Amino acid sequence: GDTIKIGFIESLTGNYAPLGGEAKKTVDLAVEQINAKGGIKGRKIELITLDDRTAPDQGVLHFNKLKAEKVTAIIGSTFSNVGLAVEPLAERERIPYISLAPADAQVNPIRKYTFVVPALSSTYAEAMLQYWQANKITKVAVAYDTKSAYSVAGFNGMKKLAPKYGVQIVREEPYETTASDFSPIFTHVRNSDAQALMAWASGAPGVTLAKQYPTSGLKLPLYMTGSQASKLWLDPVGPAAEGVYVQSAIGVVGEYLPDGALKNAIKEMADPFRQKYGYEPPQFAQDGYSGVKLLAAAIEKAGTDREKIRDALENMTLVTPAGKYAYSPTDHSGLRPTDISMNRVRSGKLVPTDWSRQRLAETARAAG
Amino acid sequence: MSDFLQYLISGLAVGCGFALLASGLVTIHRVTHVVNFAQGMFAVVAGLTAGSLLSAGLPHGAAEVAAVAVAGATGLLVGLIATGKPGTSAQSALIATLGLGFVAYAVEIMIWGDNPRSHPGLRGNVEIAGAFVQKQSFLVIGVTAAVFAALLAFFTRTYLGKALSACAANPYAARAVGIDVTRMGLVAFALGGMLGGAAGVLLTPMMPISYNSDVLLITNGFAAAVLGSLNRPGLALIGALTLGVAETMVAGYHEASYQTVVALALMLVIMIWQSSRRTALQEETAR
Amino acid sequence: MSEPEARVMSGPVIEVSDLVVRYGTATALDHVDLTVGAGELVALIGPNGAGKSSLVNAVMGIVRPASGRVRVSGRAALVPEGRQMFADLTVDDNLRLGAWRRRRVPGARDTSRVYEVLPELTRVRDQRAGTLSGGQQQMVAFGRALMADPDVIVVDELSLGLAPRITAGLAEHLRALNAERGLAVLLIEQNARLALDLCGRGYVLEAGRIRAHGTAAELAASEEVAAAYLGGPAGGATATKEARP
Amino acid sequence: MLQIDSVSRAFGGVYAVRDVSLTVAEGETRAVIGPNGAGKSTLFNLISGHLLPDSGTVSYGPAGERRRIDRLTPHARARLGIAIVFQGARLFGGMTALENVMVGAHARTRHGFLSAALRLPRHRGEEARIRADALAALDRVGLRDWAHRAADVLPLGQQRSLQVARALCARPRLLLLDEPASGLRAAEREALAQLVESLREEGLTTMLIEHDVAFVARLADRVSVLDLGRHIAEGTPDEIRRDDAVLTAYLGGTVS
Amino acid sequence: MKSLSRPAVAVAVCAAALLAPLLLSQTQLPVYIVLVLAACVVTGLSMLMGYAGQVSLGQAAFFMIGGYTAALISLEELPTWLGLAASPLVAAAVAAVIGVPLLRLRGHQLAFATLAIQLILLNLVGQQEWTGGDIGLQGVPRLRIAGYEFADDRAYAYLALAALGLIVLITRNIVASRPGRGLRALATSEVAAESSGVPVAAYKLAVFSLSAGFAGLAGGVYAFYFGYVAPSSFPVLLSFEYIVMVVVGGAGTIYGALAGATVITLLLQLLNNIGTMEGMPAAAPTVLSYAVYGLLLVLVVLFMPRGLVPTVTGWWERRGPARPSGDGPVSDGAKKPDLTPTSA
Ligand SMILES: Nc1ncnc2c1ncn2[C@@H]1O[C@H](COP(=O)(O)OP(=O)(O)OP(=O)(O)O)[C@@H](O)[C@H]1O
Ligand SMILES: Nc1ncnc2c1ncn2[C@@H]1O[C@H](COP(=O)(O)OP(=O)(O)OP(=O)(O)O)[C@@H](O)[C@H]1O
Ligand SMILES: CC(C)C[C@H](N)C(=O)O
Ligand SMILES: [Mg+2]
Ligand SMILES: [Mg+2]
Repeated sequence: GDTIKIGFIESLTGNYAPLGGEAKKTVDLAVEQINAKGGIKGRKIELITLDDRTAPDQGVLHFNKLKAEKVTAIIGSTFSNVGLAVEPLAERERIPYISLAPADAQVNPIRKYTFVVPALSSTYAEAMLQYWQANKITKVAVAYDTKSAYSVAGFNGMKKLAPKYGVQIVREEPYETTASDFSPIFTHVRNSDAQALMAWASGAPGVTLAKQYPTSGLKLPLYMTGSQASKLWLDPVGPAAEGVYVQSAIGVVGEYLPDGALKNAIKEMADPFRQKYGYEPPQFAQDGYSGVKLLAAAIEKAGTDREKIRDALENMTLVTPAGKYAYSPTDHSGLRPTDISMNRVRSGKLVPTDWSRQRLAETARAAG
Repeated sequence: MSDFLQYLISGLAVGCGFALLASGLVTIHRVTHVVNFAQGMFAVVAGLTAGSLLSAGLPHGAAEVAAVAVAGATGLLVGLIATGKPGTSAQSALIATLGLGFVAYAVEIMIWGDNPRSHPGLRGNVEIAGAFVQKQSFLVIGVTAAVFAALLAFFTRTYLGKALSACAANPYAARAVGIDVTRMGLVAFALGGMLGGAAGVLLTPMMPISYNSDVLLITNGFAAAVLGSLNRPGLALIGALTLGVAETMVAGYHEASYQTVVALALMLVIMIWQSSRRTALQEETAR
Repeated sequence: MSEPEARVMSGPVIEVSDLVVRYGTATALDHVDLTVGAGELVALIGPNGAGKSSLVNAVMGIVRPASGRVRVSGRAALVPEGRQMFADLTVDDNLRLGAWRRRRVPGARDTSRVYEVLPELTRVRDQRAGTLSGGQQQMVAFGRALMADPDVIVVDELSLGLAPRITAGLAEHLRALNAERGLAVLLIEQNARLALDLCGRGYVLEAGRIRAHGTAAELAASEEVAAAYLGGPAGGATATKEARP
Repeated sequence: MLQIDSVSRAFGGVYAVRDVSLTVAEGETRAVIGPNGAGKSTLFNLISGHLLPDSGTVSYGPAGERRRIDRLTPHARARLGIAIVFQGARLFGGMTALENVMVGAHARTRHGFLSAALRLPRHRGEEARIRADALAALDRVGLRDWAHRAADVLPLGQQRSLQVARALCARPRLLLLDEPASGLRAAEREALAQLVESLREEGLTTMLIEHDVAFVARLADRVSVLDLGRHIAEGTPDEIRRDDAVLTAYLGGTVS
Repeated sequence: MKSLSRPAVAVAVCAAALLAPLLLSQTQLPVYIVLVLAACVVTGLSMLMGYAGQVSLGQAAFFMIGGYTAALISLEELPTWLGLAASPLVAAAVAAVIGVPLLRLRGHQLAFATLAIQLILLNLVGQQEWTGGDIGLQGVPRLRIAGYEFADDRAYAYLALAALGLIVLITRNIVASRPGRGLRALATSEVAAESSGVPVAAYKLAVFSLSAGFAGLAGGVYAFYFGYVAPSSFPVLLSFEYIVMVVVGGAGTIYGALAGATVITLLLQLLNNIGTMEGMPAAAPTVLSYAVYGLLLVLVVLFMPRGLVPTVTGWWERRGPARPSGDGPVSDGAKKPDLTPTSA
């Protein structure tokens, strides 16, 4: 029969290629699984993948192409800037856009056709603050990459929410993506009364900072976010990662969850992924898979009419490896701080803290 | 005071990293007039190779040396392709090295994938008067000092070094006195490859390297080397240390997010000041 | 420079036969034959653009001939047209590099002999060659060729930019080297009279072809040559009149 | 026309030109001679503006409108009518001989980027005139047939003459010739001599550096002698030939 | 530049360019617009590099300035045409200001300086609130001139073509004129150019600003077409790409600039498409596109060192009978008469 055309714009070359590549693997996996089961209502998905080369204008070019191809919906890049460039056009053309990028600006203010899959930066921030509150950490130093939309949004979210959780940011340390030496930042932290150092980073500086941290002489715990929850970070950092606190999507620590719908959803993706690629699916993999699942569910419900798909998404609740989504007219992001795990690195693995283990168990139970 | 010392030492270490990258650029340019855009690639190749050899069980030292040798061979290959064809201008060769850098991306991704990698170097740190310095930094500083002492002595004191410099200064005259200009160019490329390799092997333990790290590496190396017009090792070293120290001082006393802005602006000011003391006449006869 | 030694060589040091040089489709040399015997002084004269420099470059292996044969036996050194300094190196280093072909010979890089021949250079020996005056550069170019301790020296313009006293001195020096150790010379010189005075034999090159050759006396006697290359009221033969044998 | 007052210029502590004063009258042909490295070319560069003096002044202009020019840029001096033929070949590579000469007209023409971009008719008319002038200048130095050849691969002699043509195309009032005859064969040399003579008849002020004493004797009204940066003698060619200091410093005790 | 005066070629190129937007499909049109905008930047850069001999490794910075100017003005609710008009002016003005100190540098130092300027600008723009920081400016309204709204791709294609036409015309007029000659002269010898009366510093500044203005104009069109500007849209690699286009096409010729922009844009697009085709292995986009792009670059530069256009015209001319022409360093624009010197 005829197919359902879905566009997929992703950063497959350029700076975000390592992230985008992981996302592509699971998007492909999800599509394969759906098609193997006979597609959606008997119609197979035809995925049109385009590489935005980690450049917003390429994203726009590809959007125009996909528009001409009359795709039903678009799954969008892990690179936030591509999302931000394409989303206004998607609005104008009324094409549902499922974004794999986490920047808050995409859904704040709400755009009718844009839905975000990963937890927002500010959601990560809030989850972090909740952990600190529970563990009596009240004074922190926060470093963030001024050139990453993810980091900036996360930092801003954190700054706004910190008072609510009784946390004081005693040092703000902006740095650049290209930074190669963090010792000045460590020195500032040493001279402050912070109880913890937290770093918003994605990609290379996240690794560099973590590698240099043990040689700084600082004895404070180091906290990092979901961007580090993969072997992309764990491998190159090596032994220096031991003991670092790293947040992650719930799916990354699926094995620690009680049985149930959520765990099953995770296994459904993680097992074939592990089999095919020989390693644990990283953070970014969860998002691609979940994105396809969300879209497929909406199409299942609404058919291929773009307007109806959008409406379906807006009222969607769905359990995916990234957690249980609950989109609504006022919330196009769908995930909550409780879908995020706070882990610690032990013997090269991400292990949820006890606090998180309890919380996640609740989350899992709530998912059914 | 201990803060200042901290920033200074860190800055010098960072600067030495830039200097190592610059050393290969200078070596190749001084002999061939080619700005080698594949220079960052040598560092990447060596850094990744060293990591693979280490995980294959080779001991420290042997792995690093082998990786540097591989980078040297890569340099030779790049030189052969970019300058081997008679009549290739320096500008054409420059674009050729740029192209080879892209080809190398493909090869590197096939061998090592596209994820950043890093291998262990010297662990731990040293505390000097309240300043914490990675041990690996000392290795970088030491090697840089040795490399630049050797380069300076080689180019300004030895006969071979002068013959190499003569090749770029005036290839026609070099040929007229019997110097095999093409071969000397290849020697320079091999040497440049090894210097790039040394940079890669030493820096990878401190920061992750992936196939496209070369852009950042070459930018920093270029920034440092250009102070001496890509010809003068001494000025390149000064440029590199200026950059490094400026960056950490800005990060230390102001904000790290402005460190490149200030460091680059400082380099521009120095260069423009330098140039205001030379007239067009002097520059043209100096060629 | 090592002790001058008299060399015994037989046969031509430079042998050019049927040489054709092209730039693109333009022919600069059209079937040219020329020989320089061991210990011989040969002049090459001709108007601007005749192809003299092209011939010299082909002999030195710098320009690749389109056809024909070039054979050079022994060590050849070139005083190139336009001085061709290593601009960033000092005068002394420029001179030392002249000995590149003999780099393994002990003492070959000793420049003191050049300063004896060209004492004017002593004052600037540590100056960068690119900043020298025109004439000073010409001296360095000459000295650099001497450093090769050649069997044959090819001079593309001897007197260019040189004060008359220096030109005379260099001509004298070439003659002396020729007498002492059989140095062969192929000389291009704007001042044809000087060239023919110094050399025993000469070639006239015009528009890429050898138009005439013979002993210097024969050429000087030829009316055509005399009119085109030796005459002219302003044609300067200033420094050499008394140097004529 | 030109007045130089105790001008000095040193390079790294060594004087290339030291306390030189001289005056060149309008319409005069002045030769400058001296041993290699005496500072002749440096003196020309101080006049043309490529070097600035450490001390001293340079003034230029016909009587009555003479002004100091020693701080002006070279192109400003070119606009005032000073043209120079450099010692080495300084040609514009990648351009034809004709185009090289046309650049020479820059000093006396005006149209800039805007009128060029808009292709104003005035501008096109000027272009045609420049072209005609350049061809005439090439003709004068005997290079008419080389007009469309690439300048940088001309034989040395033609490169020298081309520079002269470029200078002529500027219609200068003061022409500085730094060894214009070097590299020229007898016939070309003669042609050049005749050219300089005819320029003198046209009233052009010329300064001439040349090592060929016969050439100098034929063309120069007066001769200045430099040695080790100092102006050691000045006079008519005949006076100079008899000057002892000149003989020892330059001609090496031999007179032609 | 003789090739320019060949009207037949010029007419054909113009006709093809004008017809293309009508013939191309919806999926191809965006690529065409990008291509034309690249050609705008590259024409200016080619003039800067090929004529005046000055290298800019940061040309994308002026593209960016143009883009931000248009976006900021339009987002301030000012008329959009004002944004478009201001974009080349602001870019040129910025170039004129920074050019004063920068253009004292030569060769590699100038290349570095322009690169540094771009890095600095990228950094600053990425940190200011009024530029939208790293996220950039979204929702740039569509361009309106005298009541006409440029709404679809075809309209933007013609807008871009109009910009390119203007740029080509200006460039052509300048290079074939007195200032153009001055530029070519100072490229080989600033000393000789100065003494011929060429105000070297002013000319360098003028051509630098002009090429920046061209890039700025392209940036303005870009902002309206894409509706979004952010620092990450103008990476340093984009500047390198422009240089590659100049060199591959042949520096110092207008056709070269057009050809370079066309070939490289299409090649990248093609590789991009092939790499993501179904059934390609996961590493295909990177491995394939880098390998082919790199190899082609090397081959072109080694075997056509003067660039596509000069090489091809060279072949073309040599094909013709009895028209000898050198391939050595013979000047581009020269007619080549017979080579026997008459002075002999
Ligand atoms: N690289 C080149 N490319 C093209 N043509 C060239 C090149 N070099 C020389 N020619 C041409 O070859 C011919 C011979 O030039 P050459 O320099 O050998 O003459 P020459 O006899 O040395 O002249 P001069 O006495 O002026 O030095 C000339 O027509 C010149 O234009
Ligand atoms: N940039 C410079 N740096 C150092 N020394 C210089 C520089 N330019 C010139 N000199 C020195 O100044 C002196 C005068 O040079 P100049 O070129 O004026 O000599 P000249 O009289 O023209 O000689 P020639 O007849 O050989 O051309 C020389 O000793 C030269 O080495
Ligand atoms: C968590 C990651 C998906 C965020 C990504 N590094 C970004 O900046 O867009
Ligand atoms: Mg010659
Ligand atoms: Mg001189």
